[in-house]
Amino acid sequence: MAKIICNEKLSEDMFLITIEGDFPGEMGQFYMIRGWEDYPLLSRPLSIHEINDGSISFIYKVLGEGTLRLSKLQKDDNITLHGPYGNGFPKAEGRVALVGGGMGIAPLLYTAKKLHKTVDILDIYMGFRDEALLVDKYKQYADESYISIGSNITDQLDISKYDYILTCGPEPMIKRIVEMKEDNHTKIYVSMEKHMACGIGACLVCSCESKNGMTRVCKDGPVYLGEEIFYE
Amino acid sequence: MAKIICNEKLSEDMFLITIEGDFPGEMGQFYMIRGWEDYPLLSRPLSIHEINDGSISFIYKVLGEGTLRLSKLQKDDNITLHGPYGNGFPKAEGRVALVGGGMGIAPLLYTAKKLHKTVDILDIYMGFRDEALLVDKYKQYADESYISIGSNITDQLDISKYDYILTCGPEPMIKRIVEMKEDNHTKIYVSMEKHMACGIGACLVCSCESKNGMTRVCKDGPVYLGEEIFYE
Amino acid sequence: MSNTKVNFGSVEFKNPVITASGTFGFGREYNEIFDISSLGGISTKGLTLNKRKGNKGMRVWETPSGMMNSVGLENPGVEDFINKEVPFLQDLNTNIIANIGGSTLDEYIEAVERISKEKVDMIELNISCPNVKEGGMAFGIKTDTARNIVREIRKVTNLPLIIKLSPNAEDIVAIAKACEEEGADGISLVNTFKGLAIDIDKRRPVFDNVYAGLSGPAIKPMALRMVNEVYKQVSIPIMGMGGIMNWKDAIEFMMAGSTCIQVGTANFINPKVSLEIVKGIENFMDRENIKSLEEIIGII
Amino acid sequence: MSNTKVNFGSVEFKNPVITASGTFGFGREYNEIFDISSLGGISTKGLTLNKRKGNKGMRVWETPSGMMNSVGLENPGVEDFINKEVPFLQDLNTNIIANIGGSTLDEYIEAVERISKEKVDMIELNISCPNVKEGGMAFGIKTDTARNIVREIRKVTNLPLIIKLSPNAEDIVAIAKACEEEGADGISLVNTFKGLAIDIDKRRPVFDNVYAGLSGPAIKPMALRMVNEVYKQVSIPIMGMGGIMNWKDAIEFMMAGSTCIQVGTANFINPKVSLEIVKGIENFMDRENIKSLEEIIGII
Ligand SMILES: Cc1cc2nc3c(=O)[nH]c(=O)nc-3n(C[C@H](O)[C@H](O)[C@H](O)COP(=O)(O)OP(=O)(O)OC[C@H]3O[C@@H](n4cnc5c(N)ncnc54)[C@H](O)[C@@H]3O)c2cc1C
Ligand SMILES: Cc1cc2nc3c(=O)[nH]c(=O)nc-3n(C[C@H](O)[C@H](O)[C@H](O)COP(=O)(O)OP(=O)(O)OC[C@H]3O[C@@H](n4cnc5c(N)ncnc54)[C@H](O)[C@@H]3O)c2cc1C
Ligand SMILES: Cc1cc2nc3c(=O)[nH]c(=O)nc-3n(C[C@H](O)[C@H](O)[C@H](O)COP(=O)(O)O)c2cc1C
Ligand SMILES: Cc1cc2nc3c(=O)[nH]c(=O)nc-3n(C[C@H](O)[C@H](O)[C@H](O)COP(=O)(O)O)c2cc1C
Ligand code: FES
Ligand code: FES
Repeated sequence: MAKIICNEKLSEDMFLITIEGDFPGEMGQFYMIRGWEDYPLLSRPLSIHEINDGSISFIYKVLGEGTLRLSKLQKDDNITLHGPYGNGFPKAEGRVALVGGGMGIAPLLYTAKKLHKTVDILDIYMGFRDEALLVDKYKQYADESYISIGSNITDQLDISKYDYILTCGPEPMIKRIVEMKEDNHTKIYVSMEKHMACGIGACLVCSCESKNGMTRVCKDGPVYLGEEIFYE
Repeated sequence: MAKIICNEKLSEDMFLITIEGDFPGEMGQFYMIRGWEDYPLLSRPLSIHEINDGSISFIYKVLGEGTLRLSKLQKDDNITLHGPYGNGFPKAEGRVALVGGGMGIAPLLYTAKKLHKTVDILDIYMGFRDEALLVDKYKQYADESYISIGSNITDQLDISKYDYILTCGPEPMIKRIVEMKEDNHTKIYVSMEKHMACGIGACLVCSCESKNGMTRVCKDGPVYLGEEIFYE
Repeated sequence: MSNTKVNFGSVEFKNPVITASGTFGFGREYNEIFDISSLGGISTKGLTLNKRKGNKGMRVWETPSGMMNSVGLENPGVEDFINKEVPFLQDLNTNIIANIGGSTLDEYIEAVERISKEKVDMIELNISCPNVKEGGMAFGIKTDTARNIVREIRKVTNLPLIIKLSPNAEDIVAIAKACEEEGADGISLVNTFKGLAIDIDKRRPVFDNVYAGLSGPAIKPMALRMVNEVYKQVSIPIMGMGGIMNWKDAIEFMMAGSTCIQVGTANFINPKVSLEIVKGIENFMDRENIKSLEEIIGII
Repeated sequence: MSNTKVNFGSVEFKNPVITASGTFGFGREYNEIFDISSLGGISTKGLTLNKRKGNKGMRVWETPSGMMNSVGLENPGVEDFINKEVPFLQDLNTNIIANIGGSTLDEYIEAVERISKEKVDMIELNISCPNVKEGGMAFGIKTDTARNIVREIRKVTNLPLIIKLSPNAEDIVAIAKACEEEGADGISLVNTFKGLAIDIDKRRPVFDNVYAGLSGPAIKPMALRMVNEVYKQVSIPIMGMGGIMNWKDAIEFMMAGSTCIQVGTANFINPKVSLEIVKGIENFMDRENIKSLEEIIGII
């Protein structure tokens, strides 16, 4: 159990929650979170948004019962975190673009923070439906940043400019990026979303078929090479 | 839905919760309360402790999941109340004693407030296990008040002094009082406790057998003439 | 505004929302809280030929997202019901379903004969109460026993007859088919699931009767599945229930194959919930441009 | 300190806490979180003769105090299990229970024959998986079918054999008795309850397979009742499960008649819960001055 430092409303339905403690974690990993004892039953997976000395934070969108209950928590309330889980993004090199759509921007802040000093170029693309959020926080780590509101962020993306693309967001967005790929020099890594129960690779409810056979999104993923995945 | 004005800790496990609104209610009636949406499933019966202009209050002891959740609510949080339910205490006259044991003192404050101006004598007896609580609040309405901590409050009670005894508390205490009765001039009214579901007399889970046949504690009670009840 | 009317066999319901037996008394208490004539129907507390006191000891126990009850068919008996409750119920503008239980075939028959002389809209034969020893549920476990009681009851009543099935039945689809074959006009399901709770400090069961009936949201997935299994195999209409807490749950039951739905435990959580479910269904129909609920019944 | 040892037939368990099949993989993942050798035992993910990919579409859905799964026996097959997992498992200091599923009798037999050559401590025959069409559960519904498979399996293995029953069985007591008569060494119950969930916006079932298996606290009252019913009628020991979330639930199952208990869904909520249940049982024994768990098994 850990204590909440703050739980800030960013927009109508988005929140930034910061929790006290020295939590480990790599970029693109996630935690299974519950801000309640018994109900709802399952914990909710949230990607690491940022880790600082003595705190970890997540951003989340209120969708159903679980995120609604999260949104009601206040400073000093207790919360339970299990993790970090998942493989996380690879240590990209050279020219790198991070592309996030909607809540898919969540893991990209920590990723940017980890990568911006070691890569040659770090560009950040962020697509929002209604309202741009947290843009300044991301800009500090970006060489260039691109924003779209209501349209496809992928329209602004020329993947041939990059050695690595790390992306997270709705499946149609991911799919568009993967389909842009023509030659082999750009490595596209995608972070996938599946409903989860255990989060650690034991229950197989998050399994899906990849080109290398069955894979557990929580343990073998959530990050995959874009071409490994069968999109829907 | 109503708003919480305050939810004050009175002792290790007792709380006083005050809720905004003009709620109706007679002495000895109760409300079905839930300070949550879905879980736990059932609402919790709590006796009216006090009604003032624009507010109602209850005192409760933290026992299980429901009262624990109640205890975590804060000012301005929402809470749902259905009621008032039950018959309540009768309009006693003459020399009256209110006898409460443990949480059984809860309904006696509002009862005292309602009765003290119209009866000849109003004495209040309060039995506590570890620690006396709220005593001054009760004293304002009492001619005499008697307190016991750790021993039987009934030891101090001479029922022949009274025309009416209104009592609420653990069944053994109630039973002792009812058994004190020798002549017929003292009317003893007891408030009973049963697990409830609907609270309004429809489901029959709170039924028990009385000397007048089956009775629904939530609707026909919770207050009965002491001699009507079969004690355990 | 949308038309929520449904035909359950020959009986028209102004909307598909009915309050479930044993959770709504005879309507009087809830009628003090809202106008219960706005409901599609009311299923009465389970009636038996003679008055019953019900079970001793603890009668309710809360479980995760559920509750167990061991009321044991406490009721005033059919005669008292007819004298004291029917006049009140007949004045309401809603369908009245008399829920009938019993311990022996003869008791069932006599109770049904008696009630059939009255102006109630339907009989719901409860062969599924888990809370009475040697009674109720015993008839609802094995297909042959169920078939037999439906056959005999069908002979003595011309009222529309629905049979309330037990989720504890050995083969709920086979029982439903047997009911259909014996001339039942509809099926209602499910009654409560038989469960156990133990007081570990006292080292004994919570209920004097040991087992008791589980209801509420906990049972919804199973109840919904049973409704769908039965829907696929019988042609008479279904009243589905089990853990319906809101209009979304009600729509799920209709999509699984229920023509009407019944609301039980939810009444305890919010006494006006059945009314809110009617409203929710109306709004859903408007939003989705549904002209008649027939369009969605059994659609999955 | 209290002695939590129990004898399950001829097999000794250092404590009665076992992790349930399909919720604990082959132990590797949880072993990174705590030393799983401190458990009484581990039941492996359900194994079939050949590798299986499991079901397509959504595999998990949350319900009130429960979850539905439609994994559909995704597993590497017995041979791969023997090569890759058994060596790891044998090095642990806990009992290993190989959970075996299948679609045909022959498939079951071959899988059991193969596994019986290995050093596992027990076989748990899963005749109750609701998530594989024409398989698993079909064997666990009717008593005669169950009897037949147990008879055939008993012929091909000398390992202690427990049969995992389905709560969807027509008559769970009759099936348990048949298992006993055919020489099973124990019974485990319950597997998941068959349920349905509907996406009302899409107007279709959430799961490709339509029905899926419900587990978690929602099912506890029913699971506990079934354990108790079986306990009263059979003499072979029982492993009870279904919604056990903490040590109190575990004690309830033991008082209802379980010699060992299995922890499933709870592992997802708190990965160390099985360890905490062992500790909770120890503390309970100390407080209540219980020398051996035999004192409370089936005490109600
Ligand atoms: C690896 C991973 C990382 C994620 N990171 C974030 C993040 O940083 N910020 C954020 O806002 N969201 C994130 N999500 C999605 C987030 O987990 C869901 O939005 C959340 O679980 C919804 O819970 P709920 O109770 O509000 O919704 P409900 O619909 O009530 O949830 C019911 C069940 O479905 C599951 N569920 C519902 N929607 C999703 C979904 N989109 N993905 C996975 N499970 C779902 C829930 O976990 C729960 O078990 C992530 C998902 C995954 C798999
Ligand atoms: C008419 C009436 C008036 C009451 N007034 C008060 C009051 O003013 N202050 C107060 O502290 N308590 C009062 N109680 C008792 C109070 O309702 C219970 O303490 C409370 O419901 C316990 O809930 P829980 O979730 O903490 O306990 P849990 O044990 O988790 O509750 C589980 C279930 O059992 C029921 N339950 C548990 N204990 C009792 C009990 N003693 N009586 C009835 N139901 C119980 C709960 O309502 C719930 O349905 C009253 C009870 C009744 C019947
Ligand atoms: C307290 C209580 C009493 C009940 N009494 C009866 C009854 O007398 N006859 C009957 O057919 N069903 C009875 N039931 C079952 C309900 O009608 C309904 O079938 C069951 O509760 C499932 O629906 P729910 O989950 O919406 O409550 C009773 C249920 C409860 C909770
Ligand atoms: C995701 C999941 C997968 C399961 N897979 C299997 C399996 O492969 N074999 C089996 O016998 N039971 C399987 N089960 C059933 C559990 O072992 C257990 O019987 C059931 O979940 C009830 O216990 P619980 O409520 O503690 O989870 C599975 C359960 C879940 C939740
Ligand atoms: S969530 Fe359990 S294996 Fe991925
Ligand atoms: S609680 Fe329902 S009748 Fe009393």
